[in-house]
Amino acid sequence: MKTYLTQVWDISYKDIRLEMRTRQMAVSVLVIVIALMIVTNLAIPKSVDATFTTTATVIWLCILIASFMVVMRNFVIEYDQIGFHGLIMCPVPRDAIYLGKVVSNLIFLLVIESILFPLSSILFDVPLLTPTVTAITGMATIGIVAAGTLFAAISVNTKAREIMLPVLFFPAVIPIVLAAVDATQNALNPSYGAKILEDIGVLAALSLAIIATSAILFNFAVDE
Amino acid sequence: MLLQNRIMLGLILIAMMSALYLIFIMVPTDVNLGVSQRIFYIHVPLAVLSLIPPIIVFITSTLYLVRRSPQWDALAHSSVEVGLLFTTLALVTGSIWARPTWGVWWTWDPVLTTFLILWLVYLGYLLIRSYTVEPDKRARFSAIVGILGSINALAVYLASELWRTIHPDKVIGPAAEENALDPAIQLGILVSFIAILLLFAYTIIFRTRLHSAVNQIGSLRDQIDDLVYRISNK
Amino acid sequence: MTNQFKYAAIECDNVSKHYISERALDHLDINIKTGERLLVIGPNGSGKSTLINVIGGLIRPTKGIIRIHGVDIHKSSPEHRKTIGILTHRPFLYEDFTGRENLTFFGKLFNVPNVSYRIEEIADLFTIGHLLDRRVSLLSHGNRKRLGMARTIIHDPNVILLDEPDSGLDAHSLDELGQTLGQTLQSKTIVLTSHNVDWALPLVTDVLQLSTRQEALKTSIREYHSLHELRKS
Amino acid sequence: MSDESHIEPTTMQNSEPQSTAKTRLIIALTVLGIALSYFLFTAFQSAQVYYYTVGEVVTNKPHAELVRVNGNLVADSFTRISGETEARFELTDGSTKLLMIYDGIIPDLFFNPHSEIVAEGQYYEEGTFHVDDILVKCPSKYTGEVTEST
Repeated sequence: MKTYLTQVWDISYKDIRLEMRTRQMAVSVLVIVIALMIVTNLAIPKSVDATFTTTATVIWLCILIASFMVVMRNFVIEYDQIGFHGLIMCPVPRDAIYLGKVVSNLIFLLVIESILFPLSSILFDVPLLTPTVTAITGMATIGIVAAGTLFAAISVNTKAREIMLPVLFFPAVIPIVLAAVDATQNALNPSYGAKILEDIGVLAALSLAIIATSAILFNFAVDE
Repeated sequence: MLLQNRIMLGLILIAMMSALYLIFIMVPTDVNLGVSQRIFYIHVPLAVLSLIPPIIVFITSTLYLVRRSPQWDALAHSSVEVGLLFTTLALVTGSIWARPTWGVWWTWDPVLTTFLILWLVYLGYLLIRSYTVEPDKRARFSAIVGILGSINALAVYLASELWRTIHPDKVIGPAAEENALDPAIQLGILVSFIAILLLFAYTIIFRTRLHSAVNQIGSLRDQIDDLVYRISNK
Repeated sequence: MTNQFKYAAIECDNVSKHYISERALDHLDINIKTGERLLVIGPNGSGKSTLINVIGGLIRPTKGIIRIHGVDIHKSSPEHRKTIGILTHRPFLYEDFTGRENLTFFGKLFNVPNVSYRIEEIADLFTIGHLLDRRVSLLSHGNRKRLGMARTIIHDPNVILLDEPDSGLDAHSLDELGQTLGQTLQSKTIVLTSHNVDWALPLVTDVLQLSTRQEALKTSIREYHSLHELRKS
Repeated sequence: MSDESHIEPTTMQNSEPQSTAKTRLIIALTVLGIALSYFLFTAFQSAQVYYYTVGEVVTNKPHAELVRVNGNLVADSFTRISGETEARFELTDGSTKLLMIYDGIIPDLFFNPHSEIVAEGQYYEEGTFHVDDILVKCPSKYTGEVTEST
């Protein structure tokens, strides 16, 4: 068990070190996300009534795009530099490779979110940095990343990786993104109260279900 | 095999004709919904049968990953193709019916939303097949997509069963009220359901045979290559 | 005794690998004993690289079974891979990492005790100590190959599979590599492909000749030489 | 130099490691089971509400959000000043009534006494509901029309 977790961490730590070396992904994702924020902020008419809805929608749209770029980038580097076979030759279970990738992707996204949320708090003038919103974001991000990592592993190995990933990834995460938008909106609404814990529970259950299924299926995705 | 095909096709033709007769001539016009309600006889069987391919895909894809035998892949593939056809038709007929009854072409009701997601998943499944060249890899990848996609279909079922929706309460099946349906309407829906069920089964069987035949041609070609090889080596 | 001596080091049992338009390996049966060093030769397209990849478990054969020390490579646990070191056309190195970082990463995954010491040791072996702290993307093809060799044997595997380890190396490095293979790795089981037969022949005990028609002929080095002379005369 | 004489015994019969792979599979399936049953449990309990009843809207007074409300048209409550498009009508769930204000096209089945109406819009403090969109829920009883039946 301990070796297993060490292997998972070794793989994630390697991804993080690689990204710190080049910072290509961080920069490109931030540029796109900020551009998206500017467009949506200016394009959506300001209405007091719908602030919470708009904010929640825009934030999750940004996270969805960002997670797409992150999972893709992380596997493209792996595939182009090491090849699909590079990690298979190591004495590491395949689901450890999967979980390692999930952890590094998750860390990348949490970093991006930690920039995105204060920024949107300012731009939308909505207090986003609350414990409930943080919990919701964490739970939903796990599920999105878990699905994205599996689909990226598949897409990167097909003829048209850049169109295959969105086609598989976006429909698969619609339920969890919708649940996340809903929960975020509810969390911003003070009158919603303690029912928010149930929303967080549903998100956590969805994420766990996705991560468990994907970990099993990943063994077949890289089975060359 | 040819005879079987003909019998099957004949049966479908008879069922379809009688369904059409019932729908347009026998069955009375609905008191509330008017003529537009007649699309119900097509829409409901299509929508109900759209829920079957995900079940087949889930089982056959899992079996494929465990056993690695190409028949399961062929069956999963044809179920998705037929599923895509039926989901598309269910969405189109539903939309046509929604306009006069609900007053809109489309609404973001959970059932409609999840059907749309299911439709997208089917497209993704067929796309990944066309973008993966190696037969073994193609089968594995699409099995993975198929399994995750059918879990999405479970959400379709949950949505229609558990969440309050704009779709009417069930009129047939265990939860139906007594006498919810006029007898003529009951006959109409029954015949039309049988006709569409036969069509459904036939298309799945037909497509599976086709895919298996393609696989067989591949392995036959391999064997011929083998023979040519041996002969030319001598 | 352990499996290592009870079973052949590598056993290919009726192995075929067909790609869509071509067949790379066809009904191949070979046995490689522990300590045997096998040179695989043949023209392009005779399936040399495929053989290395299939034995290393990176490609699943269309038919047949590969056993390493008696265990089916596709049914064994990941632990079993610790006995195998493989170098393919791609060196399996991260371009943005230095050599040392690459070796440390793979050393950790292979659970090598005292990785940093092992890296120094292996850098000496391939005289790449001065390159260890440079990014891989800045290294020449030959130096990448040497680093790839170091990565291949960092976990001290018993079965070493090398696909053209000599390509892109200059005469001096060739000599060094030859020495390493011939002396340091003497007790290991090695399968090696090469176009440079003159360089490789003195290093091996057996030769496997593959043809474009996927015929395979395995001979000991002595038999190979006598066959060769026969053909010359 | 590499310690070439050291040969690790390779006791890699797959019994032990295979079982850990099986353990991980069991763990994953258990997690999946627990997560799904929790999900089902909450779905049964409440889950998403596609629309509220008239009573729920009047008591909860949902402020500043787009909601859907479901009810039957109160007979003869529909009024429209001639020459204007704005219509007013009342919906009821049997006990409570709610005044709706709507500017738009009325679907065919709107006035059918069997129809349930779903209105999407916003509730305002003064007790009116400003409708953006009207949906008519199809009746769940299908019966032949006596006059037209053959």
